[in-house]
Amino acid sequence: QELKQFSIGYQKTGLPVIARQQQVIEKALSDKGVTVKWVEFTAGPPMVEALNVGAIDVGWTGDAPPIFGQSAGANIVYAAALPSNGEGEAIFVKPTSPIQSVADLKGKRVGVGKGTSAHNLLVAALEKAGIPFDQITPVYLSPADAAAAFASDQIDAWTVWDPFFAIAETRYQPRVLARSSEVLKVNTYFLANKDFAKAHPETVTTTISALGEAAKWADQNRDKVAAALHEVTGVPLDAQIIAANRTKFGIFPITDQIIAGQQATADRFYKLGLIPNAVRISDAVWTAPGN
Amino acid sequence: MTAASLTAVRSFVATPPARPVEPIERQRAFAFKGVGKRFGDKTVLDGIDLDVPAGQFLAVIGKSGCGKSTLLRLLAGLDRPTSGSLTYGVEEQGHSRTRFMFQEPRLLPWASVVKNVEVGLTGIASGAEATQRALDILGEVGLADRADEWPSVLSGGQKQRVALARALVGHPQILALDEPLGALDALTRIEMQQLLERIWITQKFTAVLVTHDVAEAVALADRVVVISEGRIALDLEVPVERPRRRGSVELARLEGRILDRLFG
Amino acid sequence: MTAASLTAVRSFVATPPARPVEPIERQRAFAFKGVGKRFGDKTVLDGIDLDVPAGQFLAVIGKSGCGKSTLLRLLAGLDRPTSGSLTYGVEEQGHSRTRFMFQEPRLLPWASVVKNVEVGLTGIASGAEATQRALDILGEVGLADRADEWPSVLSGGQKQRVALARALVGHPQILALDEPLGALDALTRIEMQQLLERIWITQKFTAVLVTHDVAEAVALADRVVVISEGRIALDLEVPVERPRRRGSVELARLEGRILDRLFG
Amino acid sequence: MSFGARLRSNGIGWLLPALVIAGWEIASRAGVMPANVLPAPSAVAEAFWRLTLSGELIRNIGVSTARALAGFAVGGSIGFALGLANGLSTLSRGLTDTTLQMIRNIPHLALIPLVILWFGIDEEAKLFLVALGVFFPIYVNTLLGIQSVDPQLVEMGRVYGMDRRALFFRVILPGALPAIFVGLRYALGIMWLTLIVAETISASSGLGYMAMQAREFLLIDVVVLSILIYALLGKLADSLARLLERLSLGWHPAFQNG
Amino acid sequence: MSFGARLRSNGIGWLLPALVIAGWEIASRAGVMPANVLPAPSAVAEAFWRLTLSGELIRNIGVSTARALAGFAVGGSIGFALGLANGLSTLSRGLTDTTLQMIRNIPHLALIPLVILWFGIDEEAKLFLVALGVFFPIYVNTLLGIQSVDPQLVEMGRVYGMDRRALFFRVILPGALPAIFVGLRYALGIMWLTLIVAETISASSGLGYMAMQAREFLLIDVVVLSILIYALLGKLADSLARLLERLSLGWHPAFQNG
Ligand SMILES: Nc1ncnc2c1ncn2[C@@H]1O[C@H](COP(=O)(O)OP(=O)(O)OP(=O)(O)O)[C@@H](O)[C@H]1O
Ligand SMILES: Nc1ncnc2c1ncn2[C@@H]1O[C@H](COP(=O)(O)OP(=O)(O)OP(=O)(O)O)[C@@H](O)[C@H]1O
Ligand SMILES: [Mg+2]
Ligand SMILES: [Mg+2]
Repeated sequence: QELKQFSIGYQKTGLPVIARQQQVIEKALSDKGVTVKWVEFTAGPPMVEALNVGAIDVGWTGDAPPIFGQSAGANIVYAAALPSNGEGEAIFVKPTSPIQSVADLKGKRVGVGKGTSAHNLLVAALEKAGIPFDQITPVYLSPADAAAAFASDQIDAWTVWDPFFAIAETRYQPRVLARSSEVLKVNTYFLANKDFAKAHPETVTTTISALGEAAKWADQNRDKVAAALHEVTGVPLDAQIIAANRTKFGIFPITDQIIAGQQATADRFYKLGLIPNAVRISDAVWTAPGN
Repeated sequence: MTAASLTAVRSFVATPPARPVEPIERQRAFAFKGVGKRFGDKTVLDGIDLDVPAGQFLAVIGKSGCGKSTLLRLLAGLDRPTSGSLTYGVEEQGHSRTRFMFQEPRLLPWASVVKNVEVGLTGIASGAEATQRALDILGEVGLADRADEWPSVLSGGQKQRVALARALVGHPQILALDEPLGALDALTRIEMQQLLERIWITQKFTAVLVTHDVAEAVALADRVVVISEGRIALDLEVPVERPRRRGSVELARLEGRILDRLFG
Repeated sequence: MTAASLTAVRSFVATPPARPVEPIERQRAFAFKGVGKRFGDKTVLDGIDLDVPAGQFLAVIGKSGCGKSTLLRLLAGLDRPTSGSLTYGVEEQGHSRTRFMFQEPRLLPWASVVKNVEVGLTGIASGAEATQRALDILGEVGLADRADEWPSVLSGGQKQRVALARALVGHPQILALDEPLGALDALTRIEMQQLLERIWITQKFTAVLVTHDVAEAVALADRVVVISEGRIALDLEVPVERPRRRGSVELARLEGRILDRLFG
Repeated sequence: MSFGARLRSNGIGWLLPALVIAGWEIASRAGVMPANVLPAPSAVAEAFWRLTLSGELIRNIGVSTARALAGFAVGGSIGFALGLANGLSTLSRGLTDTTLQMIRNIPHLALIPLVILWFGIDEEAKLFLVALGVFFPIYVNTLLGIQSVDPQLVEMGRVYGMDRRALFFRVILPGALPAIFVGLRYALGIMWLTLIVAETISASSGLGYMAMQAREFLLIDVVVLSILIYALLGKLADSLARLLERLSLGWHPAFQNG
Repeated sequence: MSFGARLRSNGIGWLLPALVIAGWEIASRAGVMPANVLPAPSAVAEAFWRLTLSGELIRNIGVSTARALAGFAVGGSIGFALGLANGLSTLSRGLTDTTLQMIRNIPHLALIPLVILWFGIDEEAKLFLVALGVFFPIYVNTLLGIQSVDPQLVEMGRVYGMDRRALFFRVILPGALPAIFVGLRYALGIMWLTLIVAETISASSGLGYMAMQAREFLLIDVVVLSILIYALLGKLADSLARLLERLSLGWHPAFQNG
């Protein structure tokens, strides 16, 4: 059937925001008479929820949300991979905190968004430090609630991604215990509703290549990126400058190596009982027709 | 002279003219046949038989709590009898034109005095004509200057007069009045009695008046019924010509008979 | 013989005994001095002067809407006069024992009939004693068998009798009654008048009775006041010994004088 | 109304829900209604059975009910006390009513960020939100009830020498009771509503948590189940309030003749 | 009450809020109250000024108000119509009331996951939630109002030959109006409450979005500002309802003598 409106879910940082500001996808789809609608989310899990029911067609999340989604039988596919959050995602504490390392988190309350990529970071960092996950107290909070809880010392540490990490940096000069780039070799993902991807594969590929263009532009114009992010999301400029400068821009097809990495994450979640059943990542990987 | 032309003539006579007391052949207004009414296991009315011809002025008397209000409610179709049956005269099938002046004023608190009286003209007149007629009758009950006030600022007797005006302003076929003048002083009371009689003579409706004033009953009614212990204890014609003179020997004698029956 | 011992004797007398009518030197119960009352720009009372000695039975008469209820409300302290002043006798400083029977029954819908009567014993008796006294007086107003019902199922006259019982059951110093018998039939009315007189004679309170029945006023009161156009138009002693005989020439003459004044 | 007629008139009321559920089940089985949009009633029943067997459901209901009642007790009693005080004393009303009316206009769920700052993310925060949500319906209706007691009856009570205590217990409170019950029933509704939102703030037990978790794992049957349980609990609370109402308002015409 | 006395009695009401605000500002300046727990009133005022200048505040208020009114119009009119129908017709009540009372017990905010499934995440979802939230207070109070009209007056109207139309407009509606206004004012409160939560479902404009964003960015001054704006909007809606009430209930003793 004819596609009239194309809905893209995005968060307050990274490539899709640049693409929106540059209007690259709109331009690429304009000759087909498709209008583009941008829908903002504060975290990955609600975006997967919206993808599942087809409220949005495509979206970009961290590594964990699609695993939770797939375990729940969500109607989603991996369409492409993006670089990981890397420097832009961390576990951190207030500078006055006695906690000096990940090992000190034992018995402490750590704020984290359930089923987010930060959740994965926390799990992996603890594993690396040799602390069983059940020896800390995870406090599952949305970024908004966690921000308030961190401000009033209701949680001892906070694990979150940009721009929330960058905002916390500008506000508290926190002590960083671990960053994604130090702990994990993972990606973030461009997801699509399964039915949508089947019905409109060319729209998905067009979008991915448009994002690729935006990534090229962003890599070369980092000075303008922060301003663009600030303008679209309303996040304070100083925080977006920090976030923009440590973001890796790019979009690439999903390789077997990426699938293996993501599968390892899924297995870890299953072992810890974070998801109720094992999943096979390769089942949910979408390949563009003709490839 | 037919009844209709009689009415026409009468309406031009200022003071109440004489009225024939001989029971001419008239249609029936309504009839109670063995009507009983119980609330729970308390029997209030028990086998009431009452046949009332159209145009009659009937007064109902009885001790407090004997069931007078209940009788009127049955007549107006507001309650169902527990036994027996009621029949209405031909014109009265749907008894749409039965007007009821309740024992309480029942004025609409959200309508001005004149609007409350206009309620009595529902389906008869509306707009400016209704207002004019309501104002006219308010003048007759002595409340023309209170037309635009809320009912809540009226005195007890004033409220009762507004309710009376509302009952009289339409052209009822049966008018049931439950102690309409109970809260009025002697003078206002006599004025209202005269008003009631005048309008009854002009419009020739069937009137059923519950009252606790025996003098009032014999002064106004063609027939007086006394209720006692759920039954009709006395059913008395008042064969006195109109206009009647209050305090006349004839009326006093009838009053005595009724009082004897009530108190005996 | 002192007043106190007189009371003691009287309470053993079954039928109302004679009572001296000569104004013996008595304390004042209350006095109105130039009292006026306006609602908005409508003047209802205008310079009322009234000095009432303790123990007097005063009747207030007047046309509907003349301000009788308003006068009682001022006396009971429920409204403030717009001009003039009220003074009370020594015992009546806080006028805590002024009882008021309102023109409407004002029964508590959530209390049974007997509980409603017990309200009249607030601060006087409680518990089983209060219930017993309430039941006794309910018997006197003829409603002993309705003690446990909700007020909403009573007839109009029954409600009024419950309110009367409530007003009489305590020992008021001043008892103000606003048309207490308006909804009653002649027989019940006379019974209630006798009850009222008997209790008044036994308890020696000051009674202020608003009524629209002139015969009732002269039969019961020591003194009758007629209000007209906001002023006291007539202030008349009733120098007739008790027990009084209804329909006596003396009373009829007084009634005539008052009616003349009212209608003149 | 005869027994038969009553049965019939009640029967007609259950007709619509029964039809809806039957239609829903048929649509689900026929595949017209995909399970990831709305699971079949039988699937919901299955989820109910599964969670009951595991004990999870009972535990979560217990936790939520305890939270609800604690918050209700705190907010309701403060609201009732202040409503009484402000209904009875002009001074108290003058001092506090303007402030309370100003606060009343703040939707209490908008306070969540501040509540986290002040009370943290634990039980206190949930208790405070429920208490605040419950406070206003109770306060406003108690005040309203007291102010709308028939002034004629209050006047009567005064004239008959009732002291403040007697006036309160025999005239004012019974007269205010119908309005207080209206407030009570609103408050119970708000209580559950608040809890649903409050239990999404970092709870690890309770019905709200169960629903949230089911939402994350896209277990729509559990989502629907939790909604039904909320409805049931709400119904239960409401029925209790109605029973109390019926018992204490026996004199009221609306509660006579069933 | 003399003008002076009224001023004094109103003055006393504003005393408490004024003291609270003064104390708050002083505590903030003295550093007793850290800005990340509660910003000073002056900081909130500054945020107000900043957002007003940028036009953001006005735009968000506009968007939220439009949503609120649309939802209110839909839910309120359906609730009113059904309340009327069920108050006046026994058949209609028999058919639908049981169902509606069952739905009433579902806290509407618990439906959010299903609403997303059914209506998506766009305006329809928000509209539906607001409409559902508003529906019940209006429905219940309209029904209650009609059922509690003094039966003596209805009887009077019947006896005086009023047809259904006249009976409705002259007796039933005026008698039900006080209850309907109570429902209206509750509904307005629920309207804003629902909007706050609904606007956190992936909105990109509106006051709820502004508040959510400020929460995420730890802009507590904007959080407090948005709470105050909600309070102000709530107050405005409530005042409008009260004005309407005063205009149409002039006969009611509670609305006489100011
Ligand atoms: N609150 C009020 N506001 C305005 N006018 C009032 C108010 N109360 C009473 N009035 C008016 O004052 C006048 C006297 O009223 P009051 O109730 O004292 O009369 P009344 O002598 O008791 O009459 P009735 O015998 O009919 O009961 C009436 O015209 C009445 O309308
Ligand atoms: N709904 C009811 N439930 C129970 N008893 C009732 C009900 N209505 C009336 N009664 C009783 O029926 C009897 C007759 O009442 P009704 O109102 O007809 O008396 P009435 O003759 O009008 O008296 P009154 O002159 O005092 O108005 C009374 O004893 C009353 O208590
Ligand atoms: Mg009666
Ligand atoms: Mg009066």
